[in-house]
Amino acid sequence: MSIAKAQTKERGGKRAIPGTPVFDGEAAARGYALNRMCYSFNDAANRAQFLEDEDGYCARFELTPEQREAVRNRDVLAMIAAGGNVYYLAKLAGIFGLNVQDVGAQQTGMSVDAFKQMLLDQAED
Amino acid sequence: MSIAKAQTKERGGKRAIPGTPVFDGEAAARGYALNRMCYSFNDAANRAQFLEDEDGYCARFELTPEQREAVRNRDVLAMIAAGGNVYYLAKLAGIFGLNVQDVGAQQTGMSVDAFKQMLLDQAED
Amino acid sequence: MAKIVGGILTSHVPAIGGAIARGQQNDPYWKPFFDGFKPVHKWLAAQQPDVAVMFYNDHGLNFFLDKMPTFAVGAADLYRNADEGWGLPVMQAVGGAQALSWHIIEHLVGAEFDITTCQSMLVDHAVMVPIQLCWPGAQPWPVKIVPIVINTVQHPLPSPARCLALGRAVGEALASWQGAERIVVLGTGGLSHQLDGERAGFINADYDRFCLDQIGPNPDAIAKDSALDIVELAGTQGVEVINWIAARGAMGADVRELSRNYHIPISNTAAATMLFETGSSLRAAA
Amino acid sequence: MAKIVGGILTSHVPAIGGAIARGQQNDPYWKPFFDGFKPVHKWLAAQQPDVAVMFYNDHGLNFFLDKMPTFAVGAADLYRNADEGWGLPVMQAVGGAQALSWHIIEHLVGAEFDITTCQSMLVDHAVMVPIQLCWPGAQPWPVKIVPIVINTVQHPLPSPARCLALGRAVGEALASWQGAERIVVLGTGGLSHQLDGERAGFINADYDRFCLDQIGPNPDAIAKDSALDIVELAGTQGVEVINWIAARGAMGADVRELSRNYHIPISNTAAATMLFETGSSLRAAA
Ligand SMILES: [Fe+3]
Ligand SMILES: [Fe+3]
Repeated sequence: MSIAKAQTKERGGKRAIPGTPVFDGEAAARGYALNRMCYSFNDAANRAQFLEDEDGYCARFELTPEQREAVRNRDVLAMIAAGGNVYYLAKLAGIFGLNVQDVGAQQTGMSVDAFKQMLLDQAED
Repeated sequence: MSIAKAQTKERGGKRAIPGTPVFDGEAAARGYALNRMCYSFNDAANRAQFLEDEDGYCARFELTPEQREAVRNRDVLAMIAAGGNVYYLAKLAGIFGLNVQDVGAQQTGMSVDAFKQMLLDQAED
Repeated sequence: MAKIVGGILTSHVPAIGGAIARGQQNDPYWKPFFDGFKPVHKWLAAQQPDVAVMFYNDHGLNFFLDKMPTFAVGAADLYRNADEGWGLPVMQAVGGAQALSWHIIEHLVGAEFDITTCQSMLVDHAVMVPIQLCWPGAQPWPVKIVPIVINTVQHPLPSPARCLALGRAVGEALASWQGAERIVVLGTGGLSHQLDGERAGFINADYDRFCLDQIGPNPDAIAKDSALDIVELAGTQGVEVINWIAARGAMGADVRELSRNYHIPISNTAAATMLFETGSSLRAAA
Repeated sequence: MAKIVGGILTSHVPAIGGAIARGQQNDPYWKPFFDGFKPVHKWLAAQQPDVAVMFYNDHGLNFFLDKMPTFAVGAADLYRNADEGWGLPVMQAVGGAQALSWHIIEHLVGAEFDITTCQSMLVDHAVMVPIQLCWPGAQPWPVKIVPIVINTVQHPLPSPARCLALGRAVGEALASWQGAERIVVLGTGGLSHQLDGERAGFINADYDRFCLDQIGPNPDAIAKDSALDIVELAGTQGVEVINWIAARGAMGADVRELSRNYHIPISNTAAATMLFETGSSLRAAA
């Protein structure tokens, strides 16, 4: 195959792919509380409880201060830095009414319209 | 190794070991409700609820009539025939105050004392 | 004797489920994707499979990090769908081909695949969206399923080569199944997309074309890369193509491509659909 | 560099936990079993391991049939014990060697073992009884653990040969771990016993002697039998000896037996304890 792989760097012996979180054991250990809270949002009653009392809900799941701050700021990159995994975070984003384009726009620093246009611009035909 | 294996028979293409339940997929599919109920007995509150209202508790876990009958009769071989697995059934036996010698005695048709003596008699020295 | 009639590979983007719920199949945004299923519908109507063996990844509905299997195989007689937290309607449950599940499990463990068996399991959009795409409006669903779940969430992921080997072992199990079922193999997920990080929105049409061209005749060419290679080439969620690789393995050595569709974008994803006839059905037709 | 100091193989019968809770170690019924730990205590006091890698089977505390892994590896920093339903006191939680867990997981998945990773996990008597036996009265427990769980509940079980291969792969991971820990390998369960069916109470001292004689110098001799062979030879729960086989694999090629104890009966079980010095510690002493 002729596709050249993007430049990768080693970081602490681990392969790093720019702009691309790899949810490995280290991230998972850091993020467990946050991901566990997000997993609970499969249940509508839990989503309602979170919306009613965000502080209490986050405290119940023992979020770290870094995780709590990231959730308070609806800051997806900070959630990922705190060990969040996007498969679980997507359920939290849903509570805030954010879809994956909104989340993508936030992470790339684009407007949502610009992010959507960027996606459309990748069409081949 | 010089140990001769006990005689085995084929039953429906599957290996049968006399007097020895093999908890395979067929047994597991048959026994799911009973095993699920028994798994719930890790929780003391559930054990108490079962003791308070055995009928209601069994109904809640949707035991099959065969399983319900076996539980009603405290009949371990019948529970196994209904798909029960001893790792889970042991938790139910615990509720009835039966230990593994009691359960062994019942299945082998011995008195508990005779079963215990049989175990002791297998000592080597 | 059971017969593997063919295979279907498709994206499973949740937004597709939303579009179906809203009846937007012919909207300009959606039509290029949904049109890709026309040959699939025609082929399914002719082939009438009874069972779908589905390779996919769970997205945090049935599995959490407390018990995250590399490979899981369902062994239930019914699989319920459930609320995933972002508003997709909950679909009708789908029946399980339970005896076939146990046959596959026996074969896989015998072949040294260390699977997790799931006698009760919720199935998410990665199962329900492809079923809706294949059998739109059908109630009850016309197939029973054997769900086979591959970890794409928690690294280390299984290597693509291991996924291909898993699929091939499933194919061996299907070939030795004595039931009369007509079996279709499904692989769901991909193609290139990335939801997270500063590279969110990444799509790699060149790599996707490579996958579309190779998955039929030469899946080993895709499977030779590591999972992290594919993360880099296809995006963090584009690695879901390992579900396609496993499904391709289960189709057997010889396949013939009957249709393909590729469209950018559906939501954040390069969406694709492929339909294959398998060697055994080719022989039957010959 | 980490060092594998040795290995301990022991039965984990729940009743042992009850005897410890009641302080019956010197009762005539129990003394022949507990005395087998005297050399283990002396050796542990000299070796001072920091980490125990424990191979065992769960008895329906952490795993149910909805998600039953063939092999599971813990990756938590703390493992709680809990009520199992038959009256054993709940023991103090034991710390997890979390970074080592992930190192092992990376190695195992890379070596094509399809493990389930468990970032939260309850540990049952198969962990807590051996820990109490090895470190009686110690609070907090002087070791952190890496729990590795093998399915002995739901057939098909992994083949004994696969369990030995798993253990050997864990041994490779330990050999490449760059931490400074002193590591002891534990395998718990067995020997021959059967709780269920008309053959309940079955014990096979001949087969147990074979296992005790071969597990050190020639574990492949035990691992060549199928899991069903071992069910027949050792009883339905005697098949827990596959935990011993895996643990033996993790000890490395060369071991020297330091002590052994075998006693019939403890509860329904032929109870046994073995202590091994490993090749690396032999070399260090030479
Ligand atoms: Fe997906
Ligand atoms: Fe046990």
